[in-house]
Parts: sequence; structure tokens; C-alpha cells
Amino acid sequence: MNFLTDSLRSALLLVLSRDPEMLEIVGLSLKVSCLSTLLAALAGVPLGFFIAFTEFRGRRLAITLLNTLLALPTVVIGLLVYGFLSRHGLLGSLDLLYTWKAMVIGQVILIVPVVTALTIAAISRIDDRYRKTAMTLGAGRLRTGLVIFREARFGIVAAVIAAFGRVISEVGISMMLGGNIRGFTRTMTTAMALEYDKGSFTLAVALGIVLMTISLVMNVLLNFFQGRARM
Amino acid sequence: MNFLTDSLRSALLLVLSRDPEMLEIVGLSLKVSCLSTLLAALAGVPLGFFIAFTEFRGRRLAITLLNTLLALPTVVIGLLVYGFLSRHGLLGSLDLLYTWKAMVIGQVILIVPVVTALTIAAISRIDDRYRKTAMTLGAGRLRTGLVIFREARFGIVAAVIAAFGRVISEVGISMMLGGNIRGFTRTMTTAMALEYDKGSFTLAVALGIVLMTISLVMNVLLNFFQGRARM
Amino acid sequence: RAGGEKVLRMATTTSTQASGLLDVLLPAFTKDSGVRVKVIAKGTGAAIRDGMDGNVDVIFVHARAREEKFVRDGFGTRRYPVMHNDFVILGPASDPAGIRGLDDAAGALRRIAAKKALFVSRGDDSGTHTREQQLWKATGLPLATMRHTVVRKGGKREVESVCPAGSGAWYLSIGQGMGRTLTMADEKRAYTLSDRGTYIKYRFGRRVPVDLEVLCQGDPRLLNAYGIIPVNPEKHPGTRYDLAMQFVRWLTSERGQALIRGYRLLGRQLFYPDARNQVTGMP
Amino acid sequence: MSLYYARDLTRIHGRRTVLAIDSLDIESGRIHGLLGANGAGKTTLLNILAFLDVPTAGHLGFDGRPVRFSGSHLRRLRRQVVLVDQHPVAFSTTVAGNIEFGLKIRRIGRRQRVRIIDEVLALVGLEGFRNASARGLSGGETQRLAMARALAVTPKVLLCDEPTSSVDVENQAAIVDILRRINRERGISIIFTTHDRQLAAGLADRILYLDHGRLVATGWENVFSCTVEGHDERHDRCLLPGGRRLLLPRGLAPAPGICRLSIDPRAVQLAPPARETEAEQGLRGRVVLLTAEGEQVRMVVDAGIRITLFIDPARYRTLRPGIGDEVALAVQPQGICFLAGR
Amino acid sequence: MSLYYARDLTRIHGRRTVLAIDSLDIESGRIHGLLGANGAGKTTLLNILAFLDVPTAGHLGFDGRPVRFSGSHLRRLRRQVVLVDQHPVAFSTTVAGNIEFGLKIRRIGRRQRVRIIDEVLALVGLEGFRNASARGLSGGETQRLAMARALAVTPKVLLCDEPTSSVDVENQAAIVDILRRINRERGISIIFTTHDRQLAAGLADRILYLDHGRLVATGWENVFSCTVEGHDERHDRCLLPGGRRLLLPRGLAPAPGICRLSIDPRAVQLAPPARETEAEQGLRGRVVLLTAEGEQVRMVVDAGIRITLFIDPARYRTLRPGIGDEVALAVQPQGICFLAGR
Ligand SMILES: Nc1ncnc2c1ncn2[C@@H]1O[C@H](COP(=O)(O)OP(=O)(O)OP(=O)(O)O)[C@@H](O)[C@H]1O
Ligand SMILES: Nc1ncnc2c1ncn2[C@@H]1O[C@H](COP(=O)(O)OP(=O)(O)OP(=O)(O)O)[C@@H](O)[C@H]1O
Ligand SMILES: [Mg+2]
Ligand SMILES: [Mg+2]
Repeated sequence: MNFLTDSLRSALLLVLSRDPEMLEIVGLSLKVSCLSTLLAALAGVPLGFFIAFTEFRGRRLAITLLNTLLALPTVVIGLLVYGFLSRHGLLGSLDLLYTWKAMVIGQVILIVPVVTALTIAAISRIDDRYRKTAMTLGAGRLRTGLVIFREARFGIVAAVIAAFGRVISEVGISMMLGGNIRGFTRTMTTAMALEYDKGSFTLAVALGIVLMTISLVMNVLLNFFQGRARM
Repeated sequence: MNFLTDSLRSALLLVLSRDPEMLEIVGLSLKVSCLSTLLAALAGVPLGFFIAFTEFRGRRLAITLLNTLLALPTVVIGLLVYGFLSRHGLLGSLDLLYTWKAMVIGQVILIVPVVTALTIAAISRIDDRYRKTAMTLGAGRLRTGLVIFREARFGIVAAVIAAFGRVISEVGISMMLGGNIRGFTRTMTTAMALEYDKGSFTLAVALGIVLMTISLVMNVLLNFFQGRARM
Repeated sequence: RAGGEKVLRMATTTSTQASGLLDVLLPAFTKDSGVRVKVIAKGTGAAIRDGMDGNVDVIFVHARAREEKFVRDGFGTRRYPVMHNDFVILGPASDPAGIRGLDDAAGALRRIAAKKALFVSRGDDSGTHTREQQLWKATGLPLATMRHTVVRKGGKREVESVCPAGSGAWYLSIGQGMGRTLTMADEKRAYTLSDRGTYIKYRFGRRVPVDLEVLCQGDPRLLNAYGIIPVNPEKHPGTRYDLAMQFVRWLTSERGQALIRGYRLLGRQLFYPDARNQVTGMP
Repeated sequence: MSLYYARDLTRIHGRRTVLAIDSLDIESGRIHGLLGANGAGKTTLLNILAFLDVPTAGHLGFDGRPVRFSGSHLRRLRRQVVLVDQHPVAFSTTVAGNIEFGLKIRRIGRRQRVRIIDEVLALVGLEGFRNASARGLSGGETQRLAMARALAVTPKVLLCDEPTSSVDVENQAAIVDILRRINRERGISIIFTTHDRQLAAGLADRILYLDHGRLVATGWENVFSCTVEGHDERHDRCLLPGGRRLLLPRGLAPAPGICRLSIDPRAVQLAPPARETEAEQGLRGRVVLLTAEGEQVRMVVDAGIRITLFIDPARYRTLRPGIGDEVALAVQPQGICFLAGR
Repeated sequence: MSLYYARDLTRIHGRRTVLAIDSLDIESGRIHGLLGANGAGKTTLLNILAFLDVPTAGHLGFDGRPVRFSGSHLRRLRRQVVLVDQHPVAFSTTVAGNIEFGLKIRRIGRRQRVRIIDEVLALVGLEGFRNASARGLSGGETQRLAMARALAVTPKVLLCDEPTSSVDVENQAAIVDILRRINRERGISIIFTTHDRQLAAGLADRILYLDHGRLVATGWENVFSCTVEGHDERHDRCLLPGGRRLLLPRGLAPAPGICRLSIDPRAVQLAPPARETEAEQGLRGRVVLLTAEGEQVRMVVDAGIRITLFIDPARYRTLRPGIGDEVALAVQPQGICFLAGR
């Protein structure tokens, strides 16, 4: 596979050159993805707990809707957020369109359902006795939630990792809301899409390899910290 | 929100018109997504079981790699598969590029890591006594796996639903490997992307609404069957 | 693939497809010849790449220099001119750089650069972007060259593109399709270079039109010629050269050309046939 | 003062009424034992008393005030009551971490936490496991950990669901000891369930019997299934397992057929040797167990079925029945009670 | 014939040696009871004997052949052995579905499956729960279901981890009965653990004692911690809880200090009333329990500590000790054995 070795070597060159533009792109990708994941986790995990542990009419419906939202296409999210942020939109005055903040908004919408649905799945199999034991020992909702969180942490972390993978590899929303403006809102994936459109497949895959490497590093770090925390 | 109501009405019109082209697009989307999800589930769930239950050196590394693969961008997958399927690629003689089969190949690669990683997470919290009980009652690996599967089904189904949502809303791979050829490989998402490129935002969102409706129907059906199976 | 059916695969640019012209041409061709056409629309670079990889039988793009190189390198048999339309320089009605009415595209760009007025560039190596770069070169302004080194077939190769030097925050290179470029230019109240077809769609074809006006047009350098090139069957034995030539002949025949001439988008003619009389007057 | 009161308390699972208590009052500061067969509803009742489960209908009062089953109200009540589960789970942290949980919630300072942890670990004999992973503990160790975890928070009421079922003999005695002590010294009210009648008798001030979700007045000890037949105009005959029969006055037994009856141990008398032969509606069998229970002596006689009875010390000293002796028992009809269901 | 044999079998969790058995032989067709304190390693051993856990080191033989701990080999062996867990889990299907599981694996036809399910459900008294959801069962019901599930597959060896710990009295007797019957009628070998010494004594042909992972020869029944002090040149003095003391010949006890000792019940004799006063190195206390155990009478004396001993029938008939009587006990030094640890 000539193509692959070409790409690998290009990737190496890219990394070794430490091209400032490249570094900027990587930095922005990480910033946007990490922030989106963080915000989505902060919203989605508690939401998942709420749905899993609160008895309310239409709970099953809520879960079904959530599962449906997993299929929300990036184009739709992009257009909806665009509708709000555009000059003619409700929030047009904030001048957020084509900034990294717009990307974060779109991406959070993209992955909150992912985090929530998978959090629900993760805690659904935690023995109910953990909840009861925490409660009988005097824990309020928050503490009880933390207990369940600890027991379900592997599943929840998996949900968050899946969400992170989703956003860092996501291109549609970044493209539509960020605009892929060189020097401002170009991320690894939008750069890849651009290179692809230009026909420079090698460079596109090289960027992809860089992206995977970064994702690997993130996962190794996470694994390391999880491992330490578990002890 | 004028835009949204317009889109909703367009979506209604689209559905009511029962335009044969529209139906074909929806049909193809469903065919490709369902098949990809099915294949990925058939590969990913057993793989997840294998990784979760087999003690081997580098198991943790395997999980980390899997988590990394969750961040595999569609452009990379598209290009890799392209490299193989393109005329001078290894499998060029099969003439698969720009067919729905190519899309399925790419999408399966996209979601096998999702299904696998989330399956591992889903079964990680299943009490080990289920495994032991099944084994002591004489179950082999397969039967034991089925027992765990039943206990973890909620999580595994969530994984599969997430994977389905991922592929049915996915556009990059479908575009690159299917080619968005009208009458052959146009799916709902590539049609949306095209409409978006054409500037018909309303139609794009209308298609998105149709897609969400279909996804909702799928989820309701699934929920229904799951509900019945659970009894 | 449906048995026995004759299917031609064509790579083209997104703008060709988005203009709607293909929706008129292809059904007519299929009716006349019984050949179905599979259209794969991509960025110009990727479309040409598809031809180089032998994944399609014919390419239909608008980047003259690269088309000729494609033929020179032996990937295509010959370039057949099909039609042309033109590029226009767009900007907000307020026109901060004062280029309204200019017919010298390079001069217009010079003024934009002088004012450091926002300019959105497609920056995607497309036909439009290629033309924009040519225009910048024609301005005589100092240019910055960006290079990427890639490894191809084992050897290193430089890929370069130019933009005005010191363009900093006013020159937005966004690497996206025409439609998205227009959308952004509208949002940012910026200038941009666009093909007329996409502009007409975005200006007159939508409930919320892009709020950009044609400020500079008519420069011969803004001419946008489309050519069609069959992929060389000697390079890629699997391709259907026969079908490709059948399509080329049809497209350049009086019937094909008449359809192009007659195509109206929102009441406006978009394309001018080129096959018989190589150059016609500007609109 | 009454600690709990319940009126018409029911709990329904699906279509099954699992608990149906007409009236129950539990006094403060005492030790209550809750006995009953598997599925009688003991765990269900404890869960409701611990405010962890909501009754389907009925009234529950705690500390003189009615319990409203709403989140915040329950949360406050839960601080005073701790339930030790039948099969407890340990949080996946260390043994000490498990105990610390309830203490942290109560905002107890670090120093004192350490002191309390050491103290309760010593009580249940788990000193050596302080920093071990709690999920690795054996069955009995986990049960003792759960007890320690509950003791650490010094609740007002301690509910123990079979607290010694997996615990070894040495530690069983220790736990019984602890329960007695915290009840006496700190006035903690205790309600526990068990299948060990001796444990219940030895530990509890009062014993409650549950049968199919209902509180029953029977002593529960001697419960048998039997077949009722007519005998003569004034008596029914009751065939017990093992072929023994009892004659009962007409009207006591339900319609002829298979049913369950319980014999209050206090209604069974050891017939003096002289009257043995004439014990017409009595039972004969061999003594298999004798044990001290408070002042009285508990005796189990194997008469095909195993019948428990109590003998008061004076009578015991007179008769001095020994293991293996054949004895005759007289059953007073008013001690016989027919149970619903099965 | 020997069913299992084990040599130098160890199981290590982390840094802790949980099981360390030098030599163990288990005969076929018998009922073995496995006793020991919490954490002694009973569950660990049963898991290894059920081929569900792999020893860290050592040899295990089954049916005369060494066990290789490789997948396919174990799978074959597992078909012959079933373990009933200490705290069993039920598959989340119906009660009948739980039992059917093992039958389906063995490719037993539908008709016969139904028959077997009905049969074993009746055995454990769960007929009424056939189609109930197994996850909704109470603690004791689950335990009985697990027993039924194991019985259904008629294994060659049945391993029961505390089979009656959560089971009510009526069903305890039933389960003991079942175990005895399947052992006698079908020749199924049974190994069970329990903390109930009476159950063990009544059911088992042979009793094994585990202490800190080691098989010990002690009768296990009388285990106390004590303090050893020097007394005179020929004796050590051993202070027992409750203030009693024992004189032991020098050399029997380890170095002075706190340690644990066990007294074999067979080495404890009831001193005849006449010699009571002179029982210098004996113990005095009150009889609290008498029960028939096989031919013998088991007696528990409360001498500060509770000491168990056995009396043979002839001697019992002569002395006829009663509940509450004060008696003196003579302890033979050779029945005293010091245990490691604690
Ligand atoms: N979630 C549930 N769904 C259906 N039935 C249930 C559920 N929980 C309990 N039950 C039923 O309620 C009855 C009472 O259960 P509970 O656990 O209170 O019994 P218990 O007296 O504690 O029995 P044990 O001595 O076996 O612990 C049982 O027969 C059980 O099958
Ligand atoms: N996975 C594990 N990790 C660490 N320690 C363990 C693990 N499993 C068991 N142990 C330890 O091994 C010892 C023996 O456990 P085992 O379950 O065999 O005891 P047991 O004799 O069955 O006790 P019980 O009567 O309480 O059931 C216990 O002290 C326990 O803490
Ligand atoms: Mg219970
Ligand atoms: Mg155990």
C-alpha cells in the first residue's frame, strides 16, 4: 500500500515540521472537542441520572426520543444553530457564527443525546441495592448519584469517550458553524475535508493519522488516570 | 421561527407527495444503515464479549485502541476504503466503488468500534455470578455469552442504537464511497448535503425531519419489541 | 449494477450539479441514447483525482490549466470545450472598498486589499479558487505562497497556493464550496468571487436571499469555461471510453448545445455553449 | 412511645399483594424480631420501615407523626433509620471507605471518622481488612461490614434483615451481643428478621410473625399442612404429616380438605407420665432437643412432625425429660389456629 | 473411590493466600460438610472444586484423573458438577426459565423438561411461582430456586454454599431432606458449607474444617481466643474469655501471649458429680442445650464460653444432666490444639 506509507510519512513530516499553522489547527480541534465533551458530560450525565431514577409519566417515551436524537444529522444541527446565530437569527447580535464557540454549541447539541442515552444504559444495570444502601446511610440525591456514578463509572466513561470520539472526528458542524476559516476556525477534520476536496488524499490521511495519534494520547492519559483512581 | 415551520411543512409535503425518488432515497438510507448496523453488531458484539471475557496480555491496550478508533474520522475511513476499492486498488476489480456496498463497508468500519467499546462497557458491570452460574449449569462459551447478553441487553441495545444513529446520520462516508449518485447511491444525508450546497436550506431540514421521523419509527418499533421480549 | 444496462460514470464539480443544469441534460441524454449517467459531484481537485484513479469514465470540470495538465499526463484523451459562464465579484451593497461598476477584476481586488476589506476566498483549489489566485497574481500585489509538503509515490512534493501577503484577518480562506462561501460572505458582509450560477441561486432562489450584489463583472479574465474529458482507456482499461465519447458527442452536438443555451435558472440564462463557436460575447 | 404505627399498610407487586398489615405498633427503645416464612413479606416491610420503599396504600407513622412519602420529607426521616440488607452490597472502595460514607454525609470530622471506623471494625472483627477492597470480601465478611457501616452512623432505629445468616458462629454471638448492647446503652430501637427462632427468642423483646404478608397472632413455631376430615358430630379429625392425628372441636377447622395450621407452643403441654396412655387427642414422640430460653426450657419433640413447646422451670425440674425419652403431648384446642393460603 | 484429590492447592488474591490446602481427598457418594469461620476459604474452595476458579498453584484431581485448567477440558468436567452459590442470582427470566436453562443445554426434550421443572419446583416448594419473574423473588425463594435449578440437571456432584442460610425453617428441613435423599437414592456426592453446626453434624458423613485457608484437624466447635501464661515448671496457664482458666502441660501452647485454641468436643468429658470439686484443670458451667445427634447427645455448657461436648447414650442415661444443671467438665490435653493467626 503505497498510499498508506505515503500518508504515514507525510504525517511524520507534518508532525516533525511543527508547522505553526498545523499546531494551531490541532490546538483548536482539541480545545473545541474537549470543551464540547466537557459541557455535554456536565449536562448529559446528570440528565441521564435524572431520567434513569425519576419515575415520571412518559419516561419510556423520553428514552425513545433520546435514542431518536442519536440520529440527528449534523446538517440539521448545523442549519438549526445557523438559524439562530445568523445575522437574521434570534442571537445574531452576539456575532457567534463562524467562531469556535458556534462549533462548541453545535457539537454539544450533537453529543448530549449520546452521553445521556449511554449514561442511562450504563446505570440501568447497577444493582438497585447500591441506591438503597446509599439512601439508608443518609445520602441525598446528589450523594446517591455519586455512589451510582462510582459503580457505573466504566460505562459512563465509555459514554464520554464515545462522545469525544464523535466530536473530534466530526466535520459537518465544524464546517457549517465554524466555517473552516484558515487561521481562525480550521480544525483537523475540516482541514482534512478540504484536502480531500482538493484531491490531496495523502495529506488528508496524514492529518487523519495525526488526529488518531492525538486521540490515542488522550485515551492513554485517561486510562492512566482511571487506572490510578481505581487502585 | 419561520424557517422551522417552513421546513416542517416541506417535510410534510415531501412525505405526502410520496415522490418515488424520495422513497428510493429513504429506502436506500434504511437499507444501508440497517445492513451496516446489523453487520457491525454481528462483528462488534461478539468481539466485545471476547475482549471482556478473555484474559490476554494487552487487553487494556486493546480497549484503549478501541476507544481511539471511536475518533476515526469519516474522511480517513472514506479514503482508506477508497484506496482499496478504487480501480487501481487491491479490490478494484470488484468494481465496488460508488455502490451502496461500498457505503456499507465504510460504515461498518465506522461503527464496529462503537458497538464493541460500548458492548464491553455494557457487560463490564454484569455481576460475575451470572457467568459462573451459567457455566456451572453446563453452559459453554456461547450459552454463557447469551446469558450475559440477556442480562446486559439494555446496554447492548443502546450500543446498537447509538451505532444506528451514527450511520443513518452519517454523510462523509456515504458521500465519498457512495458518490451521492442520483438514482443509485443517494441517501437522505447526502441528499441533504446536496440541498444544503444548493442553498435549499428548507429542503435540507425537511429531509432531516423525515430522517428523524424514520429514526423515531425505528426506535418505537425496537422499544415495542424489546418491551414484548422483556414481558 | 442492472444487467446489460449501459451506465456512464462522470465526475464533476459540485457547482455544476448544484446549478441544476445536469437535471436537464442527463435525462435528455438517457432518452436519446439509452445510457444512464452516474454523476459523482466533488470538489474540482477530487473530481480530477477520480479521473486519474480511473473510477469514472469522463470528467466534466472547469479548471482549464489543470484539465490540460490532466490530458498532458495521459489520464485523459482530449479536452472538449462544452460551455462557459462567468465569474463575478460580489460584495455588500455598502461597498466599503468602492469597486462598484469596475470591469477590471484585478483592480477591484487591489482596492479590496488596500482597504483591507473582508474577502472570503474559497481556498479549496477549485476552479473558482484557481481563478481567484490568477486574479491576485494579476494585481501585482506582493503575494504569500503557502506550501505543504506531501509524500506521493515515495517522493516529496510541494503543494502550493497563493494569497495576498499580509492578509491576516481580512482574507478569509475557508476551503468550502461556493454556496457556503456565499453564505459566509453574506454573514460577514464581505467580498467574494463567485460563479454566476450559484450566485443567482442564492440571490434569487431563496426565501432569505444572500444580501450580496454584483459589483464587478465583464472582465475577460472572469470567463469560466467548462470542458469535458474522457478518461484514457489505455491508462485505465476498465473504463467505458465508448460511452464517454458517446456522451461527449451528444453534449457537443446541436441538441446538447441547444439544451445548454436554453437552460434558465429563475429566468436567467446561465451557460453559453462553446462547442461550435469557441468564444461568444459576454452577457 | 410508639416508634412506628401502621394502618392498612399494603404493598402490591404486579398483581400480588405482598404485604397487607391491618395494624402494627412498634415501641421505641425495644428489640423487635420479625419472623415468617420465605416470601412472607419481611424484607418488604423492613424496606418500607426504612422509608426506602413506598407502600401501595395505607398509613405509616413514625415518631408520632404521619409519614408523607415525598422526597425531602423522607430524606429527613431516613437519617434516623438505617437498614442492613439481607444480602448487602459493598461499595467498590475500601472497607474503611464503605464505613466512612455515612460519616462523611453527616459531616463528621476526619479525626473522629477514623476513630469511629476503627471502633466499628473492631466490633465486627474486621480490623485486619481496613484497607482491603470491599468487593473482595467473603459473604459473611460483607454482611459484617454492612453491620459496621450501619453502626457507624448511630441511627435511632436499626433495621437488620437476617443480620447473621452468613455470619460464622463466633461472630454471630458477637453481633447479637452488639445489638443487645447498643439497644441497652444507646437506646437504639432494633427490628430484625431471622429464620433462627432461637436467635429471635433470645434477642427480641417482642416477636412479630408475618404470614403471607399479614401479621398473625400465632407463635408461628409449629406450622404444618394437614388434611381435615369429619370425625363425629362434635369433632373434626386432622391428619398431620407423619400419620399423626389430632381431634378438634367442630367449628375450629375450615371446610374439610388440605390446609395449614399452627399450634401455639404455649398451648402444648407435656403430659405427665401417668396420663400418657389416655392422651386421646395428644401426640406421642421422642425428645430431640432441650435448650434454655430465658427462664423456660424449650423442648422439641419429634412426633413425625417436629413440635416445639415450652416447659416452665418448676415443671421441668419435676419431670426432667431427657433426650431420646418418649413423651406424650396434650394440645389445647384454643392454641390451634388455621392459616390462609399455600 | 476418591472423587476429588488435592495436593498443595493454593489460591492467592492479591498478596493474600486465601487457600492453602496440603492434602485433601474426598470420597465419592458421600456427603461432606465444610465448616470454617468467615473468610476461611470455603467459597473459594467450592469454586475451585466446581472448576469455576483456577487455583494459583497445586494439583487437583477429579474422578481419578488430574484436572487440566484449560477451557475445553474444564467444560467437560463442569457438566458433572454443579455449584449452588452462597448468594445465588436468578437469570432475568421466569422461575421456570431459570430451571429450564440447564435442561436445554443438556438437550432434554420439551415434554421431559416440563416434567422436571414441575418436579423440582415441588421439591423446593415453589410450585406457585412457576411463571413469576425470577428477579422478583425474595432472598429465601431465590436460594430455593437456585437449589431447584441445580437439582434439575442431576449432576454427579452437588456443591452447596450455605444452602439454607436464607431459607425458612420448614424449607430448611425440606432441603436437608432432599439432599439426603438424592445422595442416597441417586448416589450424588454432596459437599456443602454452613455455619450451622447442627445442620452439618446431622447431614454430613464427614466434616472438614477450614481455618485461614488450611484444613485443620480440629473439631472446630470450641474455638476461643485466650492468653497463655507460664504457671509452674510443668504447666502453662491458659486464660479463657469469661475468666476461666485451663492448666496445660508445658510444650502444648506456643509462646506466651494471645492466641487461639480449639478444644475437640470428643476430648471433653462430663465429670461425674462426685469428682466435681477436685476438677482442677476442668471447667464448670450450666447446661444450656441438649440435643440428639445420631446416637449421641450433644451438650452445650455455658462456662463463660460455650463449650460443646458429646455424651454417649449409656453415660447420658446414667448421669441424665438437665437444662440449667451445673456440671463440671474435664478437658484432656491431647484434645487441645492451638491455631495459627488472628
Ligand atoms: N419486585 C418484585 N416483584 C414481584 N414480586 C416481588 C417483588 N419483590 C418481592 N416480591 C414478592 O414478594 C414476596 C415477599 O418478598 P420479601 O422479600 O418481603 O419476602 P421475605 O419475607 O423477606 O422472604 P425471605 O425470607 O425469603 O427473605 C415474595 O414472595 C416475593 O416473590
Ligand atoms: N476477589 C478477591 N479479592 C481479594 N480477596 C478475596 C477475593 N475473594 C475472596 N477474598 C478473600 O478470601 C477470603 C476467603 O473468602 P471466601 O469467600 O472463600 O470465604 P468463606 O469461607 O466462603 O467465608 P464466608 O463464610 O464469609 O462465606 C476472604 O477473607 C476474602 O476476603
Ligand atoms: Mg427477605
Ligand atoms: Mg462463603
